[in-house]
Amino acid sequence: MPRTPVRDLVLDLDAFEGPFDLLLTLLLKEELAPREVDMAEIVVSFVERLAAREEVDLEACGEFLVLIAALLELKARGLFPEEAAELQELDPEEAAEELARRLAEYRRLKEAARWLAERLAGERDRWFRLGPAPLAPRPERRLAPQDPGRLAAALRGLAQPPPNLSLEHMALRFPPVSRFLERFRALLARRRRFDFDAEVGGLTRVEQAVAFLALLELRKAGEAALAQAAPFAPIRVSRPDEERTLAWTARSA
Amino acid sequence: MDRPLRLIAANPLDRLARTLEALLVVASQPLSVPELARAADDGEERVETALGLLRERYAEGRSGIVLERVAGGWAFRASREAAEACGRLFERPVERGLSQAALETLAIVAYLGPCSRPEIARIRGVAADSAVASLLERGLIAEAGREEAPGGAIRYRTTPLFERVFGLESLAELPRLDDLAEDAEGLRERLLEAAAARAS
Amino acid sequence: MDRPLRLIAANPLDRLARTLEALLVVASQPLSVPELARAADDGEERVETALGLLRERYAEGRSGIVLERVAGGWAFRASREAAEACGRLFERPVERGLSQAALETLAIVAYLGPCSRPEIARIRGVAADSAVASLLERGLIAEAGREEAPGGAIRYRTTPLFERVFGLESLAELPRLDDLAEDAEGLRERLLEAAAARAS
Repeated sequence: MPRTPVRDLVLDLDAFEGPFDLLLTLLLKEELAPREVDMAEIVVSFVERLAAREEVDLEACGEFLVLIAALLELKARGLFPEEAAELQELDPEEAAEELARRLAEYRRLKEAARWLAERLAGERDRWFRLGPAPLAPRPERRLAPQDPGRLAAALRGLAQPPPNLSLEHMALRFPPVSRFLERFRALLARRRRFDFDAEVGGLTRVEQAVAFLALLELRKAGEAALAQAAPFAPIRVSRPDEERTLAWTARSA
Repeated sequence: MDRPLRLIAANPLDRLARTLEALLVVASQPLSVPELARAADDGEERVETALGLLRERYAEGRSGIVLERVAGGWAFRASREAAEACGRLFERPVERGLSQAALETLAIVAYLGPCSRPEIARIRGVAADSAVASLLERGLIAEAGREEAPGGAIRYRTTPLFERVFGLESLAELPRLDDLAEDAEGLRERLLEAAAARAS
Repeated sequence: MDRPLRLIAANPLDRLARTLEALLVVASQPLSVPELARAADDGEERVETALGLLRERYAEGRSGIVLERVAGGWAFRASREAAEACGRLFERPVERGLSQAALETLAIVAYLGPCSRPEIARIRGVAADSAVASLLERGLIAEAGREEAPGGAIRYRTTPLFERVFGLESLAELPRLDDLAEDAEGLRERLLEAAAARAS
């Protein structure tokens, strides 16, 4: 069966041009913000690539789905960090709708920004004077009598702490991938293998997603081997020399 | 230029037109019809008529000075024909090096304004501080009060300079957001095409 | 105006004249002949000739725009005929109030005593440049030396005009803020704390 290695998928996006695995590396190293990447374009490229093949490469499809889902979650969280908690309160359907609504809003505003950029380019040959004319009279400004109470009110406003300052969005910021890289490296230094699900069990979904990306990074760098008895079964992480050929092996990220 | 106003010199409209020329050549920003009428001490309708005359006279191709309707008023600018010469002598400090982040922030303020930094950050998904600072410094946005709550964040709106730089008569000239979002449809088509190619 | 340049339309001098019109209407300072020649990419002599044409065209009594030779070169100005109208344009109506930005900045300077721009910016959470510039222009604040450190920033204080506008005999008559702090130093700390909380 001809393989369609996901990592070789060559992308040509606005923000990035090159193979998929380089894109992943840049995202993981936080050298590229997920919001800069057009995920839909990636999906379209992948589907086009599949369309060009004789057979469906199920393994590649599975790998791709896992990766794109993780990236989408990363991107969604990045777009709405402070609302992630609210979204979790909603039932999945409502949350999906809300997320879709906000993504559409962001997308429309990106379009608006593009329109402004084009407009600006079209107006490049329109020149006008900024500031006063060389020989214009100098304007004089006069102010009606003012109430000193407004000064006191302005200062009172500035002395107010912000309303119910919530640090929630700080907590919801993405933990850096590096944190999990270090943690997993340390674990593997102490133990020959560990169970990923047990290790991240107590974490939030966002942290789990980042932890998973860290795992893929370790696998790619050859620092860890991953094994899973069946789809959705616990993922076992081991030192690279411990790799066993089990039913489903996550290949390179 | 080729429509000598002298023919109507007996008509005081000619004098009004000259007054408007004078006002427009010294003004530092576009002047609205009421502003022109008040300064010229004349009626708004007559001002409109005189502006019509001047618009023909100061038209692209006829004169190096062009009268345009922009940012809710009227203003002189250089003709497009002279753009190259202007580029050799002047700079464009307002729009030079406007970043993608600044453009997105500008779009948000233009469409949703007045809005605050936290609101902009929520929509863009990243802090908007440096983009807001750069737009403020360029004079494309300005403060527009604070959010209602005590200690509320400062809100921003776009300025007349924004409309002038982008050549807009008013914010109403911005295209509707719905008209811009054709992308989803295009995307769907490409997916369908890919599927059809696969099936064949 | 009554010497239609169209008669010499075949002559590129007409085009040069239009280019000069464009340059002069965009300039915020008088332009010298060498500057005009460089921008128009033409010879200085031809520029002088074209300026001669324009000077006739934009002459007192013929047009509201008058081309004038001044110390630094050439510039457009408003005709004397329109002086009264220009006076009305620049004589601003008495302003009823100050913007929130100006009010906050003024309150900080009035209550805390001489403050620098960076200090005002820290308390307000936004750059203070334009608010300070506008208050300076209005004469409500004035420079009051520099901060102690070498290269220290300029500090500002309120002016006698400020006291007049706010109906105060002296700064001691400002409404008391005892509930916030006992003295200016305490107030400063309180404001900086609130600003730090807002910024987090």
